[in-house]
Amino acid sequence: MPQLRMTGRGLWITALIVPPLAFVALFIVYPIFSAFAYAFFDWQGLRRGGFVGLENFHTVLFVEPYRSWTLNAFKNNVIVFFALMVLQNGLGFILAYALWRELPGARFHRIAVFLPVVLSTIIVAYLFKLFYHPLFGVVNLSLKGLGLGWLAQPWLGQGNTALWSIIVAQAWHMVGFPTLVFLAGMQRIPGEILDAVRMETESEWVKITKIVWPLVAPSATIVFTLLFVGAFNWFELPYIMGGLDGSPFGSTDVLGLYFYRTAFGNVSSGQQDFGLGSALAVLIFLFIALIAGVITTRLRAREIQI
Amino acid sequence: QDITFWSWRQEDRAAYEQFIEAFEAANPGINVKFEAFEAANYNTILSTALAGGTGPDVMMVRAYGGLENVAAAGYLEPISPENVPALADFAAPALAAESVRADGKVYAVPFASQTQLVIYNKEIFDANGLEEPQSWDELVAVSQALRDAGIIPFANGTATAWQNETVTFGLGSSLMGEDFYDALMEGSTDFTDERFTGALGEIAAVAADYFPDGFIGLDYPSAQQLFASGMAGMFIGGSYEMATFQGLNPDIEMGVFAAPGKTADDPKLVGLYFDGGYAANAAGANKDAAIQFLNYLASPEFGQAFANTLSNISTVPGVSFDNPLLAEVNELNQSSIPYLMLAHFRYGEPSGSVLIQGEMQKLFAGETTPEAIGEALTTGLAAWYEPFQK
Amino acid sequence: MSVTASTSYYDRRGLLGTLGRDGLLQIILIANTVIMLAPIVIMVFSAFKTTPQIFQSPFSIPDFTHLGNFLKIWTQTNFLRYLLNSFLVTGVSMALILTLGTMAAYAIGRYQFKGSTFILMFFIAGLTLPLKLAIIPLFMLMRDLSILNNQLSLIFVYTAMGLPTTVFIMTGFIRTLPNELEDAARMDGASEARIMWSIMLPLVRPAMVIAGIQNVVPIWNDFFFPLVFIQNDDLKTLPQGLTTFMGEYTTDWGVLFSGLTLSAAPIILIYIVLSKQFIAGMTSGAVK
Amino acid sequence: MAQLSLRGIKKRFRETDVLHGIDLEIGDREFVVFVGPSGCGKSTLLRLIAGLDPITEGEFLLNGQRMNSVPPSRRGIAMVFQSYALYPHMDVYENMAFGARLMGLDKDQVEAQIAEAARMLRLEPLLRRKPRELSGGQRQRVAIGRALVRKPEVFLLDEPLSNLDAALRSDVRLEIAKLHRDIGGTMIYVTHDQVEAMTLADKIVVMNAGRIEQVGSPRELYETPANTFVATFIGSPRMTLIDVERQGGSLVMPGGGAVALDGLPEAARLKLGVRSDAVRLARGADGQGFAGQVVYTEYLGDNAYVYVRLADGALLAARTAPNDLYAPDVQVTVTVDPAGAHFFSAEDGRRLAP
Amino acid sequence: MAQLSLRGIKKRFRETDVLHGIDLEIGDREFVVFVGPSGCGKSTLLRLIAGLDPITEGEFLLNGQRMNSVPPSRRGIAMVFQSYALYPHMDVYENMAFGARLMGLDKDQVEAQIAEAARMLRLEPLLRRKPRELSGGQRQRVAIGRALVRKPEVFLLDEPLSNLDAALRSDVRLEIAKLHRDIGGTMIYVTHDQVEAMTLADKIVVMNAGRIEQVGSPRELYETPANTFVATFIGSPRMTLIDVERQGGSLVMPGGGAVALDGLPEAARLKLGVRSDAVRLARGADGQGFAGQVVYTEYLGDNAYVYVRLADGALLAARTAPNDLYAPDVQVTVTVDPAGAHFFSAEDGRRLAP
Ligand SMILES: Nc1ncnc2c1ncn2[C@@H]1O[C@H](COP(=O)(O)OP(=O)(O)OP(=O)(O)O)[C@@H](O)[C@H]1O
Ligand SMILES: Nc1ncnc2c1ncn2[C@@H]1O[C@H](COP(=O)(O)OP(=O)(O)OP(=O)(O)O)[C@@H](O)[C@H]1O
Ligand SMILES: [Mg+2]
Ligand SMILES: [Mg+2]
Repeated sequence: MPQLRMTGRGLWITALIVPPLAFVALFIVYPIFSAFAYAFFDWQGLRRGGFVGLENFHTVLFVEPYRSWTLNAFKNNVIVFFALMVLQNGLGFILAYALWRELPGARFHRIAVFLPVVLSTIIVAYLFKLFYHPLFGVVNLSLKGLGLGWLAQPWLGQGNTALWSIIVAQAWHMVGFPTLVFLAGMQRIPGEILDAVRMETESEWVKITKIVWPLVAPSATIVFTLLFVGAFNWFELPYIMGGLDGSPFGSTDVLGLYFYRTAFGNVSSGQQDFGLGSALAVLIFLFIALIAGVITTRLRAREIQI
Repeated sequence: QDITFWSWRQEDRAAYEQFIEAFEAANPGINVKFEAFEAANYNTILSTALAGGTGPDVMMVRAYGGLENVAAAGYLEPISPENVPALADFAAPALAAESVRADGKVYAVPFASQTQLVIYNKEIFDANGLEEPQSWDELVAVSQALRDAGIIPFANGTATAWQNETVTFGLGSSLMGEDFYDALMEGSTDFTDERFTGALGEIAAVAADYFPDGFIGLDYPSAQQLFASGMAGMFIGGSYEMATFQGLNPDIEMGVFAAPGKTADDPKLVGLYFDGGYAANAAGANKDAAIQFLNYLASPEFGQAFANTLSNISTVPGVSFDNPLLAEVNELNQSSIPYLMLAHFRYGEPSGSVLIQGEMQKLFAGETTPEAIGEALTTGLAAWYEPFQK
Repeated sequence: MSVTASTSYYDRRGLLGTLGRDGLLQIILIANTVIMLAPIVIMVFSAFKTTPQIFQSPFSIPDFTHLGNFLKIWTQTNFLRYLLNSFLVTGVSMALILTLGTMAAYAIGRYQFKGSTFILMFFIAGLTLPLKLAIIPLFMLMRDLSILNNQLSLIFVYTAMGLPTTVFIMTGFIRTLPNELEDAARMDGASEARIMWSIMLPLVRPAMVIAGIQNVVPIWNDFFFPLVFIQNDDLKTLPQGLTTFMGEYTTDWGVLFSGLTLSAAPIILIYIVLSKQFIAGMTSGAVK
Repeated sequence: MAQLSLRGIKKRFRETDVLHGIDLEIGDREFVVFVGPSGCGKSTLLRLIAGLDPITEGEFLLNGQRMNSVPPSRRGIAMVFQSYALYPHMDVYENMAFGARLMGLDKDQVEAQIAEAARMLRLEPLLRRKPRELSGGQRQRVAIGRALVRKPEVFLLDEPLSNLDAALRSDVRLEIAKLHRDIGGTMIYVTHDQVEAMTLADKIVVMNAGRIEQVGSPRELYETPANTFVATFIGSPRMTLIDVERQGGSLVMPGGGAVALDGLPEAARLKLGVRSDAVRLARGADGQGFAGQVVYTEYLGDNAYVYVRLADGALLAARTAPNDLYAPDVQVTVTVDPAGAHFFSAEDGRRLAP
Repeated sequence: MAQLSLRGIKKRFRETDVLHGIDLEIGDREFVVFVGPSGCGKSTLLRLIAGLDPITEGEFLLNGQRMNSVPPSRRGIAMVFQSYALYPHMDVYENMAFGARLMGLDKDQVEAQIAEAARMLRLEPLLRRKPRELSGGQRQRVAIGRALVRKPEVFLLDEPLSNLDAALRSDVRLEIAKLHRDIGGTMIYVTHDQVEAMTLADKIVVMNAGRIEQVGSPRELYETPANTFVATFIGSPRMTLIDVERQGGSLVMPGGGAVALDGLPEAARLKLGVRSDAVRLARGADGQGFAGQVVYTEYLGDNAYVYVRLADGALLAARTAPNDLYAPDVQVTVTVDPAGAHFFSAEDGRRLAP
């Protein structure tokens, strides 16, 4: 806790900050750090053994097969992050820009674009699983209908398409969020600034790159950070669509699944090991916190007060 | 006394409530509260509750490695013929499945065995004049005939990871043969064995030709649906599927057979394993009542009701099977090898199941060879399975 | 600068050369909307179909009088009870999240005091923690607080989970509010609390809406924590109640979809009803 | 060369009509100033000319070509906005360079033009600051500079000086006048400031509630306002209007005296308008003229104005020498310089020919 | 009763010093106007008085009590901000009611005061509008209204009229003057507008670059400016400064003629300051006086100003009758009215006693 002089102002700030801080401390930080402590013990299933220092970390990072599993899951997370950055945020920006123009029907489009966001991941996962169904899925049926039958794929069954299929589902689900955040950012740009640009150029490209984009950067900070954190904590969608193992053969495995499976076991194939699971969780946490911290501070630095 | 009873069999809620009613009637003063949880998260919930000291009095636990996870931590009350007399009559492999290897103690009353075999649609077979195949060639011929008739031969898909294991051993047990199993257990061979890898090759070939288009992207419920709706002729799976199929399509007429070996002379083997058991919480408040309940769960009348209502092969000795299909499965069980990975290779990480599920997916997708799988399994398991550590 | 003005200032119908570009944007929007809505429509349609129908004709318009799937859910589960519980838990959690989150964000965003960066970092760190891992310590904590099998356990966890994002989003936003408003209110004699409540909070509504949506959906849909914390059927929330129920129907896609439809319906309906306010709230941040 | 014609321009925002049909010709190199009360539609009209808002009805021609659907950047028009509209993420230099670069000027040209504008507007020390680091006045100057560097044909300025201090304002005003002479572009200028309007304009357009009340040179507007609106709007202090009745060659304020004037119009009842410089005050309530009472005196250095409450309640401003101050409540007699008397219809406020 | 003393007030923002030591006494019921170039620190000083920013150094006393650490709301001070600072989510009525309610007034009182302020500022039809639905001028009026309703002891106004049109501005100016008389509070007023400063102020404070240049009544500043800064800052058009040499009783502009004046100060070289109303022009280059050439003429209706370029390059403004206009480039001779001549040191610009 910082040193606060207990003046009226200090008291007021304290009163504001302590209850939320207490909640987070009690219900997140304390339990998580208790769980992190597991990482330093040897576990046999649910039984805690002796203190083993960093051995669990060593195991998940350097001992086969964990090493390849860790690397594979991490690689997939990186793919997911960059893919979503383009698909979700890129598309979100374009959609926001289109919505911002207040073309006829914009109100309806705005509602529609955000609708999937309010759906649960379970629904989205089931829906897309059905869509990707190799026999009856609408994706393959549509392709066949268009005479592109040779493009039909067992989307979720192939190593090279499964992850991307899930990423597309994720982008569909969440694209509304960056869209509206960007839209809000765009609408906070004073109208006269836009007028000023229009006096100087008609080029949408210049307008977007030189004015709109820099001015919505504050929104972008939020979107980027949340996406980063979300991408590396990704769990529900691959869990339902690919299974806890990251089926097929680990091509949809991500750190979230991997850590959960390691800690709690997979009913149909694996064992429980809290030690290794926690070690993974600690590593994931450190990684995310570090990068998210960097993103936030770097991006925040170039925020602009309009 | 109130005791709680946790299960992952949400679909069996009604049946269990019936069993409990019977128990409560016979044991006034004990109330059993049944709670069913989503199977996929049951592990997590149970572990959490046990670690938190508020676990249920009686619970369903997995067998083999899954049991050890829980039992080794001391959460389960050991049982023996002393407190559960009926246990004395149970088959040894069933009890072994619910024991911890280190202390040899039994921790749960095994409730069912499951058999991995081939289920087929009798109507379709009859309509096309097909018989249960006796050799691998006949299996292929039957499949081809179905396919020619516009019917999907096998309904199975392998997008759901654990289905790969089911397909492998449901279809391959006879190909691998008892010799291989014995040799493996002795430690005189490993998974690079020709008998094993050869079987994988045959399985992959059949899958490529006779599984649905894009089967590697087909998930488990869809596969079930294909079979239940009569669009496919056969389904490689466990005996537990039959109830589901019946539920999905009450009119379906099913038959079962053990997948054949190379020739008609090879013994036809099914893959057999014990599903799980009922255990009592070592820290439970009402341990007496819990043990009493376990006694009921080990009793022949429960076993019979269990078999009748849930269409499962109860492990309680002396249960008879009215359902002809069940009786047939029970018959097939007489010639079996254990469901390999679950029974023997789930005691460490990476487990045999993890490995074979992933590797078979690769094989089906054409990204590996049977020999490479043998290699991968052997070296992978060597991480903790001593006989493989050269 | 006013928002309404800014949007209409940007209205350029009738100007040459815009038709093409606007047309392209319009096509993008329409395509996107179709893509956004189709899956939802299919879900609703499927809820009225039998499983074979779903498999054979996923796009066809169903017979809307076929209510068998819904009936199954309605009669075999405590649907209304679950729904009420979900409303209760989500509502209370959201109220707490927004209240506490705004408090913290306001303190961090509006006042300069030692340690504010650290506190922000503390919250942001909370954003990145994989709380599923902490399920066992959390469970023990709930046990020690005697709120296992009590919806408070859910409310507390959800609140704590929602705070980091909320603080994160709101702090950034609160910092951009003009200082002069605060000055003006201070001159008017408003106390710090009053300034926050009457002047600043109405202006941070857009951020609150963003933070709210960001949190309400996962909370409404979560079934992991209730699964572990709640065993009493009367206390279960909708997703938990339904997943438990649907566990018995893994292969009955019809029932599955009607379950999904039912659990999604309340939030979709609320969203559609409130979408005007929601979108207005989210995008009406402009202050001169 | 830039000649603008507005023909029957109307503007409607959703349901509100803001402009009700504006007809206006603006010649090449003319300096036109729009004045009018707040909210009368000056900015709106400017925006229509700029092309920032679509014209609801009517035509806007630039050099004879219909401009209604030409985008703003291709009209050769630059604009300075009322609220600066600087790009907050660019420093002063970049703000000014942005438009110039987009015009395809090369780096040196851009730099030279910015240097010139910066010198003119005393922005040199601020070139590397961001808008938020500038005072209101400094921002306004940057906004002017930004338009300057583009050297447009038509120059629209929406109250460009409203945030400058008096000294700087008159300097910049002179600079703008000079700029107009130098680059010779057509300028359209919106202001609230009388002095700006009078001194800069070749032609002043007086607007009221979405209509043009009068167009003319500063002198025309000052000397022959078309109606009471223009009469009271132009000139400071504002013209006093007195309701009078004509009795022969005299104008009688009921209960407040009378003045004799030549060349009265026909009407029996009319409004007499007098500016502060057409009024003579005499202490005491004796002579011929309107009786009144001094309310207070404003000292302006080179002038002073005495405000007199007449019998009918009107407040009359009279210019006096700065050392000829009247104490409050003194009784005075007001006479009117015939050359400075304006007559308006009592009904509709139109100017009546004398 | 409100008496303010500023003692050695300094203000530093991080590394920049904005105010360098301000000493100022403001009496009860006084109307003080701060003027000065943009960025000189007027708003900053106002904010220190309001208590919105902490004073870096020095003391601010209100009625003899040290106020440095009293919160703004307990100083009995109201403020109108340069950028309005209206509460965007409240309508006009609520904006005005907010402060009044916080003062504990009951509903009727609040309503009555708002009604009064609204009438005074012509806001009645706008009471239910949100700030974003108002024009710039309307917003400014609401901001004034909001301060008005609180009837504070000290009233701070930061350029409250800068967005009003001329007609409305003079009305509101009169209202503010009236308001000051009525409620009798102390008023501190920042403006760029000469007229506002001259007409409203009991006392004008001229600031420059964070320092006070002169404090005095409008007449004092106009008639006896303490230095060239004040001399040129106050008065419009601005005073012309001419570098001259004294030769006996004459002031000689090198190469540009000479004028004879009485009561010259001792210095051999000095700056002669003349305002437009102390200058007489004669056509042709004949007589006694400075020679010059007309640059252009500004017509203002009741006055006209002729700008003359003198031999040393200075631009001199001369007031003439509106119908006595000079064409550009005409040669003229400039003479100076002795009563209107100001003398300043050639070195530091201070006023030299005649
Ligand atoms: N986008 C808009 N939607 C609706 N009404 C508008 C819009 N823009 C302006 N108005 C209205 O049109 C009228 C004219 O506005 P405009 O900005 O042109 O006034 P103005 O003469 O420039 O006033 P000011 O001198 O205060 O700047 C005002 O009543 C204003 O409320
Ligand atoms: N928060 C701040 N941080 C740094 N410098 C500041 C800050 N506020 C004001 N300044 C600087 O202090 C100086 C005085 O600013 P102030 O706003 O008081 O000027 P002003 O006299 O009111 O000008 P104007 O007439 O343009 O409003 C300016 O140079 C300005 O850039
Ligand atoms: Mg305007
Ligand atoms: Mg200022």
